[in-house]
Amino acid sequence: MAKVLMKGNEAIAEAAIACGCRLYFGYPITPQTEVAEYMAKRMPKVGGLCLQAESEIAAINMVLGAAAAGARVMTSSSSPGIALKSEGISYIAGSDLPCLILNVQRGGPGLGGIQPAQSDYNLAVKSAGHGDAHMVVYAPSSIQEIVDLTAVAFDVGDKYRVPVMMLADGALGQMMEPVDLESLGERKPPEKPWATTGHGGLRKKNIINSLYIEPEELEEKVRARFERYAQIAEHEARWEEYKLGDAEICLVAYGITARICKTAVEMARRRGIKAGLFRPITLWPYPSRQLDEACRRAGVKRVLVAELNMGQMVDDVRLAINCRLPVAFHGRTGGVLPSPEELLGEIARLDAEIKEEKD
Amino acid sequence: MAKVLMKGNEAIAEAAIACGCRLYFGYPITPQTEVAEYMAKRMPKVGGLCLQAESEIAAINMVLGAAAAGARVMTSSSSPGIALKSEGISYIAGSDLPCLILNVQRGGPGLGGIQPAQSDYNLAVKSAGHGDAHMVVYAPSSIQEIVDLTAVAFDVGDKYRVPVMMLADGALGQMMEPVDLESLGERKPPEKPWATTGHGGLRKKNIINSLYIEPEELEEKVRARFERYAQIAEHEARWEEYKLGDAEICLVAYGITARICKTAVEMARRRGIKAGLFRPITLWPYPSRQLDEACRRAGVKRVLVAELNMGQMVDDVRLAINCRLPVAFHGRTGGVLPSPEELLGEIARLDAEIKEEKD
Amino acid sequence: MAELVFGRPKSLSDVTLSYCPGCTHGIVHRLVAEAIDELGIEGKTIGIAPVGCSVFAYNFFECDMIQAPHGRAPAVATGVKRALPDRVVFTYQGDGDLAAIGTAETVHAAARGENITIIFINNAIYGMTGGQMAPTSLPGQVTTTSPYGRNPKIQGNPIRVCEMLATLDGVAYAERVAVDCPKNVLRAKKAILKAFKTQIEGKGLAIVEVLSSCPTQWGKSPAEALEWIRTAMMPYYPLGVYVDRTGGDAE
Amino acid sequence: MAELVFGRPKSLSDVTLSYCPGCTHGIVHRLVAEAIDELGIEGKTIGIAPVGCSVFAYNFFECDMIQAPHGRAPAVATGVKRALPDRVVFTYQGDGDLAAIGTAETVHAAARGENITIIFINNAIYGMTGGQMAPTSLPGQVTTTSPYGRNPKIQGNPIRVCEMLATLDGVAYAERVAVDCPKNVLRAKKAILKAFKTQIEGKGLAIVEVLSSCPTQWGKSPAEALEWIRTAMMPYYPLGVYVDRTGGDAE
Amino acid sequence: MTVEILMAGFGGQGILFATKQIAKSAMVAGRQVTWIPSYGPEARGGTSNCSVIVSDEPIGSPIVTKPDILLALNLQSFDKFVPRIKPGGMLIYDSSLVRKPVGRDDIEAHAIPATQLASDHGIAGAANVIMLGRLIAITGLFDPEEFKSHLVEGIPDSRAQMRENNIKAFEIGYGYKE
Amino acid sequence: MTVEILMAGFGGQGILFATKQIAKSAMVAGRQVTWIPSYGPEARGGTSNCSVIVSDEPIGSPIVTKPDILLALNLQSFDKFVPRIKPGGMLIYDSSLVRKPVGRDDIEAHAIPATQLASDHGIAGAANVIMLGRLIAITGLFDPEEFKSHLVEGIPDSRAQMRENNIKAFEIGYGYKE
Amino acid sequence: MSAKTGTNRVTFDIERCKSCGLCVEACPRKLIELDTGSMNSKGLHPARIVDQSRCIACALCAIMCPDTAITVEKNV
Amino acid sequence: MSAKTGTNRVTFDIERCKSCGLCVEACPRKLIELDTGSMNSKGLHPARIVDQSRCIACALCAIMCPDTAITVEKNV
Ligand SMILES: Cc1ncc(C[n+]2csc(CCOP(=O)(O)OP(=O)(O)O)c2C)c(N)n1
Ligand SMILES: Cc1ncc(C[n+]2csc(CCOP(=O)(O)OP(=O)(O)O)c2C)c(N)n1
Ligand code: SF4
Ligand code: SF4
Ligand code: SF4
Ligand code: SF4
Ligand code: SF4
Ligand code: SF4
Ligand SMILES: [Mg+2]
Ligand SMILES: [Mg+2]
Repeated sequence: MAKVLMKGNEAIAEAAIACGCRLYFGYPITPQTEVAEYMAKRMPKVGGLCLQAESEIAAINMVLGAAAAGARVMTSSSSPGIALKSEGISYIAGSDLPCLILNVQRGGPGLGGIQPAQSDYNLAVKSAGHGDAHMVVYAPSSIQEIVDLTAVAFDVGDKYRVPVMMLADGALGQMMEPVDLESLGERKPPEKPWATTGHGGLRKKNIINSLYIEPEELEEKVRARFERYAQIAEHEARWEEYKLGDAEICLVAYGITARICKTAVEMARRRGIKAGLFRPITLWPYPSRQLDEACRRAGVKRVLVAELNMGQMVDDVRLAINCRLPVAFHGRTGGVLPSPEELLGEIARLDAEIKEEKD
Repeated sequence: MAKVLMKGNEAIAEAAIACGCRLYFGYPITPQTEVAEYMAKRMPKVGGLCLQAESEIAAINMVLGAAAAGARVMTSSSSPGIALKSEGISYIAGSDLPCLILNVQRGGPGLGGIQPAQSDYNLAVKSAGHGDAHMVVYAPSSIQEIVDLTAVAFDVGDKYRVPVMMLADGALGQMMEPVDLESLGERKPPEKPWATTGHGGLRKKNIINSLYIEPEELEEKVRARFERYAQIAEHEARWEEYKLGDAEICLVAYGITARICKTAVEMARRRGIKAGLFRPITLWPYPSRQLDEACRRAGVKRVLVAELNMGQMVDDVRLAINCRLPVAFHGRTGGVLPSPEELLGEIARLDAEIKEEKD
Repeated sequence: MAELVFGRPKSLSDVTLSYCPGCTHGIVHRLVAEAIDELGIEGKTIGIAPVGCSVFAYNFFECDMIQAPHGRAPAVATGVKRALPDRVVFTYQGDGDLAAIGTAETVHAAARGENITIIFINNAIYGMTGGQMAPTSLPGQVTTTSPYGRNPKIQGNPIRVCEMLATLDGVAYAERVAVDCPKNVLRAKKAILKAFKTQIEGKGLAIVEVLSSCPTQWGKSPAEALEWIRTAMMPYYPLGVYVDRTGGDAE
Repeated sequence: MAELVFGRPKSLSDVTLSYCPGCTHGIVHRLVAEAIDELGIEGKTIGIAPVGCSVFAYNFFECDMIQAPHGRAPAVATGVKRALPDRVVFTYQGDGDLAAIGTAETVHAAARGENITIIFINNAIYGMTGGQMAPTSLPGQVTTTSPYGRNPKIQGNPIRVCEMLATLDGVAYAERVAVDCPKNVLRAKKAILKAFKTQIEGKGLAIVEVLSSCPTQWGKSPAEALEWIRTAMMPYYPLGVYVDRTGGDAE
Repeated sequence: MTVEILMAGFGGQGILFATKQIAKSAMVAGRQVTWIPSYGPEARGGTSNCSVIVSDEPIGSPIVTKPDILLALNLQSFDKFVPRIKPGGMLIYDSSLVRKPVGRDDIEAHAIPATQLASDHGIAGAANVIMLGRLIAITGLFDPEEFKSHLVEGIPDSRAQMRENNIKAFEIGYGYKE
Repeated sequence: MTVEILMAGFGGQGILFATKQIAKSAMVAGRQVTWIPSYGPEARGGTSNCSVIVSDEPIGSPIVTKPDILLALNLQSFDKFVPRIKPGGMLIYDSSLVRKPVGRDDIEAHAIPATQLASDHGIAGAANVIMLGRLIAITGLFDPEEFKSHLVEGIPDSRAQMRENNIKAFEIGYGYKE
Repeated sequence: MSAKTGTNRVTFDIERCKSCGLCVEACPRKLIELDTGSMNSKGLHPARIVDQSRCIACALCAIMCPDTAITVEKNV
Repeated sequence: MSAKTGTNRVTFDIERCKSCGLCVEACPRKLIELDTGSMNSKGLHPARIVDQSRCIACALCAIMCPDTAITVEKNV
């Protein structure tokens, strides 16, 4: 179990290779270009290929082609590049193809900035392009978790034939932490009898397609896909609870922000404030039931959502708890990370509210 | 007040021209190609220009350029084309530019179908591309309303310097209804001293930009924009209430679906069921307070959301009423429209539930 | 004794093509199927259907098929070919698909010398969406989005795809053919066959541009439409081989 | 009496350029500013900044400026020019911006003969993002995404932009220049001036491709980098006029 | 009262023109009206259909799935849409192209050899307007004189022959005896 | 215990290498550690900085905004970051490039003319490692012998000179007396 | 579909034929016409050969048929 | 910045200079060097002219300066 120091951008690349991914298509964009650079070095050594596409759009469509051909394949980009991929993502979802898409988010809108952000939450979770479609969305909060979730992501994608997004941010992409890669072992993609690999005269032809010109047929396809989504919601939600046992204040945060929230929770606990953290690991499916249960179990009185955006996850939290509790929000944008101190300030304010109520 | 028969696709084009729009950039896609075709015929006659771009991406960026130059400008497309425009939309939002974007929705995901759909609700309302950004989103439900809202859309866009989306669907785009265009009169865009028109040595140079490399600066920009959004939410929400006065069952629907819901409400009323309809006309800002108040006022017991998708608006409705009431959903996808009869079936089921409770 | 002089190629599916009466998309489909048959590659071929009138091509060929987003067929083909280098991969694309929205994907597949075969249907119009101007519509041509005739000063000039791609080193073979008469159809057949052979021999990208008719959107009878290919299109789009870096042995 | 032989052009903003030491982006900026000054058009010029090292160009020219999405500057310029036909509109773009992600926008602005001026910085690399392969990177060139040298068999062949655009009728003027030595800088200046004049006279699209250095990402000293332009780039990218449909009077 | 009309046939039979005439007359009569064509690549197959709804109340969906009145101009349309006519509804069909029993007795069926009549009268291509004449005659939906005046409205003087043909066709249909 | 270290200087001064050595040693010592560089076009301006956090608890944000320890290798970094050092924190700076009073008396400041020392000893470019030596000497963060062994780990035999230079530089810094 | 002894044979797949007339144009001997007297299930008048005996089995008709509706057999 | 009578004058904007050395290479008379003895606020050694009197005001240095840090005046 030798650990190595690795950047998030490199760790996901190496993890993907360990998962049997032998094709990477991408286009440079800060703060995730190291993924392509790492792949460019490593892939030829494992008999794989890293191809720099002419654009994000070309890259996602190369992914579509490779996925149709049955390969484990990934691409990565950052916010504006992900927006460009959205038509392609919708096609991949509509063609029932699995693949891994990494978004190392930066500040927006527009060209925005290049520092860490979480302002593509809605883009990832609510609308994977046009039409009724979803990606499974993972939000790791450490380099080790990036590695571990990469394996999960490929497996879940293949199992349900859906695109999967790893939603990271500039900090996770750029930072190094000790990471254990060996635990992944060597993984193999499953058989994909539906893939367009050439029928070889051995089977009927396969078609990968998202066009259904008859409304009834398209509706049936969509409904069948949503049944799969329901299975995913049932079985694949992931989350972490931290010091929630007796918490009156429940922080909800994911990714890099969740780490800072943990520090803030520690600080609050040291001050005698009963704070805890609920960290959704899958953002879609959202661990709604689990959040609700955790809050009920602990008797939470206030919820505090923290994100690197203007509050995109707040609605999901309110819905999860059925609007039962007041939900406060603390967000920073543009690449600014909140300090644990400022979060502690928010926690203290909520604590005072609770105390007042008790009086 | 002579009325003429016009397709939705033609009516919005003619209305835009009446509003002083002299530039249209687009790319063909069913079911909205008539917009470009109409513009191609009409624009040269009013000294304007209709340019068929090489792609949706080029079109939205031509819009960006023309908007930066101070012009009233519009583009139109249908679902996959709108997904392709999403990076550009985010840039337009991030550069504080006004423009009109028409989405005549069709079924998705992927190539999907070409028949009416409302499955880009989230794309329009939740994530206008990457980053924290919004469009004002109008959902007309008749050809006359398309015309009237076009004028509102240009004015609101210019006033707040935001992109505006007209969210229609294949049925609204293709159908003809009698429409009064004369009431619009001749409208002129306002002065735009911020536009990049060449400084002429008369003022400091203008810059249109969305890049702020310092996180604090970007954060400030985003916050300032969200203050404008708050103003929009305060002043620009639109909605219609139909027979809600004493309703126990409140249907919530927009666009073409709202029309069918009205028929269903009529049928229900004839059966003695107290049903009414709340029709959001702006989907962003969502008329949440208004919906909540309408439900409270009437003593609504059940809410029924109907859409041409898998339930994308349901969350906004639940949030609007603070999860106070059960919200049922009836959706059709792929281009299938619900019949008033099937909606009536849902209404009757809810009515039975209410009766049971009363017993 | 009767000998079959002309029959249906096996790789062409036994269904009615969705094209309008007299649309030469159908001829090109048959030629592609014949080439696949003659090379005996149906089982190792993967075709990419575009968005355009030929969007349903996935129903018309008996090999495995993928339906690509509008304009992105060369990128999709790249993904397939890089995943399965020993398979034969072709795209079948219209002029809007290949030369408008898909310009970047086309140029870069060509620049990469992507080892695929592109069948490019130049009918100077957007057939599928109802007759809008294509990047290859001729100056003066009336379409629904150039109702007063394409004005090069406003709408620009048609793109000559073979000529443009000929400037790129990755292109192994580029020929422009037409399907306006039996002689040219037979030449087109030869070109398509060669384009597949070029790929099989690993020479790089091969593209066959086919001047094809769209009687419906041109507002002409099928026979008039063939005449228009000859009289209006060919002068602007000369037939011939624009690139041949195959060294002849792919002939 | 002292006469000013060389000073700062007025259209160049009084700020420090954000480029690396010795990066010739700076020279080209100055040339553009000189051209604007000499033609007296600062007040009627609108410049479009790309995404690339020159993304901050909106801070470097004194005319009105727009920052465009990566690759889309020609489309943005089209929007501006169609809205304000009597203004002078130019884009300033890198090779990733113009010849990779922006290929379609470039080709179609050229095909339309869009009456704009494009200044195209070919430095055979993605400078801004840290030295990845560009569509113009040379065969064998080591970049962070071609760490074993660009292999045309895998990563494809460089695109010669002037040659490619020369096949399009809408291009009025296309010249490739370099800024590796004073003589070539002066020639580049002439070309840029002519590219603006071409627009002012309404002749169509004018593009000047400038072979430019990126000492930082090439891993060379500024002087070595100029040498590399001469010895490595010029053989692949010959300098010269590729199109001149201005009729000479734009000279 | 609401009348839902579906007209269906081949692409070139003037379905859109004919149904627009109904819509225009309804508009001028101050009634609510919607008109929507089928759209999409099926048009490539050569069939085309169009929905018109005329009503005194606001109209919900403009798409007619169960017509009160079906105007069928070819066999495919006949086969596809006759089963969808509302019980008690009405069918008018071109009996020169459809030679087949109606097969339903819960609807009112009217045959008219419109295409034949048109070519007999030297106005080939006007079968659509002949069908309109028949429709107005049977249903009394609109005043025939007003309807005729809308029919020629907007046709320029230079095409006087076309006006005449339209009027002629309408009258053939209007006066037809089964 | 948590130590937040920020090292800052010019692009070419080996900031990334030096800070990675700290991170590696922390990892081997079984401690929690994060490392993150500044990134983006500011690098074009020539400045570069890197955050390392070493802790016994899970680490929150990896970005050091208020360092416990600042290693400043040029004037700009000195000017920019000295005010951000936590009260009671520590500054180590290259006094051959920064000739300026520290201006704070609530921090512990250590000057070392690292660049000068490096060139004096014929190991120009090793100022970064000299700074590391000084850091370890002052703080005792890691065992110096172990640190040295990590310092040369992974340098191939073919570049034995480089190993030697690193060790030499470390020792110069470690043994430096103010 | 077996060939009649003594003559070449051109067969039309009536259901596939779209009545486009391209075969009519293509036949060097002008042997093909659209059969206005008959109609396929799509209501189209399919092509037919007027005089089978004069056919030289050159297959030009088939080569131009966009719907591969024509089979040509040569008597040998 | 007025010209000294009798000689041409090349002036360097020290703060703009990035010490790239392109002017050093460009000067046909080799009159320019990077001043390792001085440093601008960015810590860079700016270029300077070694012997002003030999300058022919050809401006080649300025033409190659990417940062427009050089002004050239000719004595006339
Ligand atoms: C992203 C996107 N944009 C636009 C369309 C609409 N569309 C479908 S086919 C087509 C053009 C077809 O023209 P062409 O490629 O020339 O093929 P043809 O029909 O002429 O064979 C367009 C614009 C689409 N489906 N997707
Ligand atoms: C949609 C999108 N994709 C990628 C990027 C990242 N990006 C920024 S600049 C650049 C390339 C710059 O290279 P080039 O155009 O050659 O300009 P240079 O820096 O070399 O002058 C890239 C890929 C982006 N900002 N937006
Ligand atoms: S529209 Fe044109 S290209 Fe399309 S099938 Fe019909 S004739 Fe062929
Ligand atoms: S990275 Fe290269 S192109 Fe960019 S500023 Fe530096 S030297 Fe110039
Ligand atoms: S085979 Fe030749 S001769 Fe016979 S019908 Fe066909 S075209 Fe005519
Ligand atoms: S060419 Fe084919 S489809 Fe056309 S008429 Fe002849 S047989 Fe029929
Ligand atoms: S002007 Fe000429 S001679 Fe004088 S310093 Fe500059 S390059 Fe040298
Ligand atoms: S060329 Fe300019 S920036 Fe470079 S050293 Fe000379 S004066 Fe300084
Ligand atoms: Mg076409
Ligand atoms: Mg570059």
